[in-house]
Amino acid sequence: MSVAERILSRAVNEITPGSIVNLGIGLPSRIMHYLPDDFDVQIHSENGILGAWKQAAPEAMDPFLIDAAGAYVSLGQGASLFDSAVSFAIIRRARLDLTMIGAFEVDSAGNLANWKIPGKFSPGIGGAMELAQKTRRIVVLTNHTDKYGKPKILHTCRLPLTAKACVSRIITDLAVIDVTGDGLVVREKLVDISDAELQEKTEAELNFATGEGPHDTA
Amino acid sequence: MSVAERILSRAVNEITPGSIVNLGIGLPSRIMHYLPDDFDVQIHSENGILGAWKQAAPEAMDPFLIDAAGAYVSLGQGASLFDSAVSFAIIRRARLDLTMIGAFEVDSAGNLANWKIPGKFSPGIGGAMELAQKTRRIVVLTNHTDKYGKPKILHTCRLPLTAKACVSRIITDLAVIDVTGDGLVVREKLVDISDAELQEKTEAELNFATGEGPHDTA
Amino acid sequence: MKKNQTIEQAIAAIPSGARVMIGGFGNPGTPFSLIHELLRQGQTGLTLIKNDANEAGHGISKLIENGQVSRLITTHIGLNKRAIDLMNQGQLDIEFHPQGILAEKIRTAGAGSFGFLTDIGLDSEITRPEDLLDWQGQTYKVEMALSADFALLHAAEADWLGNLVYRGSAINFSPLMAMAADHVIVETPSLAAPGHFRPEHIHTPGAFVDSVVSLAQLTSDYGIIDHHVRR
Amino acid sequence: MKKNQTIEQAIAAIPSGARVMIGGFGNPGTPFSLIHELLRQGQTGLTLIKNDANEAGHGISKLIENGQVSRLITTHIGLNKRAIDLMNQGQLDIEFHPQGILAEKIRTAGAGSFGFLTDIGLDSEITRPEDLLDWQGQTYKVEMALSADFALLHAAEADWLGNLVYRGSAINFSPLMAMAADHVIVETPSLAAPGHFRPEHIHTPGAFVDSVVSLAQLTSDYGIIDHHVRR
Repeated sequence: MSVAERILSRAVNEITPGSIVNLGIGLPSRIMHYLPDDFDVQIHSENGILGAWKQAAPEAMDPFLIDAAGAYVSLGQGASLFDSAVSFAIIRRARLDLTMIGAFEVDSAGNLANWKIPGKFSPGIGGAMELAQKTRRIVVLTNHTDKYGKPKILHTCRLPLTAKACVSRIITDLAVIDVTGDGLVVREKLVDISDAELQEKTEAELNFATGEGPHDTA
Repeated sequence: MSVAERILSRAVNEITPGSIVNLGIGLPSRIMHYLPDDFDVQIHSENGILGAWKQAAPEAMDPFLIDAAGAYVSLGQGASLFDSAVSFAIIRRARLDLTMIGAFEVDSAGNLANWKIPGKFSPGIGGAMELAQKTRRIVVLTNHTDKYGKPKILHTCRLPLTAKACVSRIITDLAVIDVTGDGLVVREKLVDISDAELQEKTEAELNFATGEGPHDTA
Repeated sequence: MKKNQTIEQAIAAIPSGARVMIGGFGNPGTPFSLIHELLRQGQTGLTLIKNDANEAGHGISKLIENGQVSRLITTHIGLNKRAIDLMNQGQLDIEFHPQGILAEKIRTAGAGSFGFLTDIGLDSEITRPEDLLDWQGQTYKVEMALSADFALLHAAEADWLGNLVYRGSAINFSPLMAMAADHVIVETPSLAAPGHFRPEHIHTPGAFVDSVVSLAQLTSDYGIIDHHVRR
Repeated sequence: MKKNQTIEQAIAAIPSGARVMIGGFGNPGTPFSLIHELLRQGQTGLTLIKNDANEAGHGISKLIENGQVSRLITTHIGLNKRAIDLMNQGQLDIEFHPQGILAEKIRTAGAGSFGFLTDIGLDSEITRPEDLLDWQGQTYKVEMALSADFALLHAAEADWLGNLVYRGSAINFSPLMAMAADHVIVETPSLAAPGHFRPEHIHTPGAFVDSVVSLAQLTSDYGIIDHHVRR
């Protein structure tokens, strides 16, 4: 199982039946393919879709119907289509139950940085700021460390923030970590790794939950 | 011909083919019935209709389709229906060519008062303020004097204003009067009345156009 | 997720003192059945937000006449002499706004914003000095967003997910109120399974709707008002 | 009133230096034919307002690459490396907004208002101190309305009066831009006589539209982008 597959396999469990969910561009958007075909969820896409679903069959692909990631999605039963102002009204009115989103950095206060690396990468913030600031629950999907092996879970983000104190949970290739009033709490490990090893790959201080298995206090 | 019929018969000529027109509650809303059935106009009604038309035939009346005056209108070919925010966006973006509206008072600067008589009548302003302030051309339809014979065309309005300097033309049962940079100019008389008699029924100073017949410089 | 509820359940969620938006411009869009249930359950001290007060003896006027309404935020009540009398007697507190400004205040809340800058009525008596803002060299009137605890709406058709389709001139304030209220209750005489509508035809996406009440039939309240028929 | 025009006539109304909104999120809604005619006529010094910059070699990227665009107001250009390079080289002035804020700025102009109060990005680096307003005890960011001289839009269907129906995810910014631009030009592959649409299904009422261009066919620009198909 690849690193991405490990994250996605775990992340898919975050989606509860009957919920409205936005899946960010990149890794999060691939979660859809881990859901059973008949799963009761409405995927919101910020370009104006509620009820986006898996890529359409080749003969059914519609060049006038993509999601925000550019995929030629199909529509679930009961889907609706609307303009960008209504789409972001849904976001800003906190009608989304969950957004899964990528990160450059995330920190122990739940701050998120995922849109800009000054001097290197600044293609615009798109819909990320409003999603991060206004969704009831934000789950970050990210590799635990960057390609140089440096921690992405920091004591305090150094890059420009997307939104402050917005993240509830971080799912990496190594662990599931909740942002709580008492700092970061490791809820699950997704690989065989000691507490000390996990802490070493993490700049922020980690607390290790005493109980076993998934448990969410965020 | 009644006083109302005289005003309406003249007022209907204000509607040019291809235009978008709002007809205020009361006398103005009755103008519709003076238009030929195939006339090329789109009647805007602020409750969310573009393309409202004459009262539906009894068997076609729809209790879910009224205009802002409460009439069970029919819809013209190419009519559209929309919410109140879009309806007033059409108004505030000055996409109406003409609004015909009633008045308690109108004055030589084109100020209009038609919504409130302090202590006597204040049922709310409805859509009048936005129509008056934002329509490209406002034509007031009114009896020349009130039921006590007192002038309604004043030097300066005394009632709370609906909008300032908004009126282009006043059509009364006696005359057609334009609001110009040089004050009020009488363009037509609708009855056999001398200049002096007309002035006597008007508080504001009237200028009498030298030419004959309809002529619009507003 | 099925949002169907009985009318009793749906209206029981509303406590006394709530701030309630009610769709409709005149009759079309007025959720007479939901209003009737609110009358029956008897919640009091309500603040209502509606374009108009319906006509005496009809729609929200029943709630007003029954003493359940302490405040009405509206644009025009000229067709309801009872409401005017209660206002003039000081028994009903009324706040008036220009119609498009009321719509826009509601829509602003619905968009998750807090206010907007306008020039409507800027130099009229409806504007107080404290409403004025000098900004970047211009003077604007600030109109604050208007939200509510509940919205009661009528849809011509709906599905279990809360997707709504309105008809005729019954659209008016309803899509805006669906966005602006925290808890949105919809009545419909035509409840369908998801998939019934073309996605482009849906006026209000189900994300904004919390509760859908299926009406077995429309009462005479919803019919033609005879005195508005021109003979 | 028939609003039909040839594509040459319609685009010839746009002078160099104009401020032009262009519909579309990625491909859907992008009016490729109107853009191509603007490329052919060669107006320069344009300010474009569009969600994204399309992809290199496509849509408005052609205008950018051809040097006709001096400024782009957008939300995200991550899929267009050419535009990013031109920005980084200082040859293209880009103003970024959060996506929903861009939509709302356009819609605010479209509603005839001048700005709105938001908390999006309030304490982020996108907010300058001079954008902040203390009002009634709260701090807001003021976002000013964004209007334009022209809007270029694609509609799936239209009628002579300018009533528009969009399809799929091609709605996006188009209804907002139709409201916000002084002169609205629409291309459509399906032009019908008035009466073709059910009045409740019309997304943009003809009141907002000035010019309708009938397309004999859709070029390959409008088709599936192969590298977006997941294998």
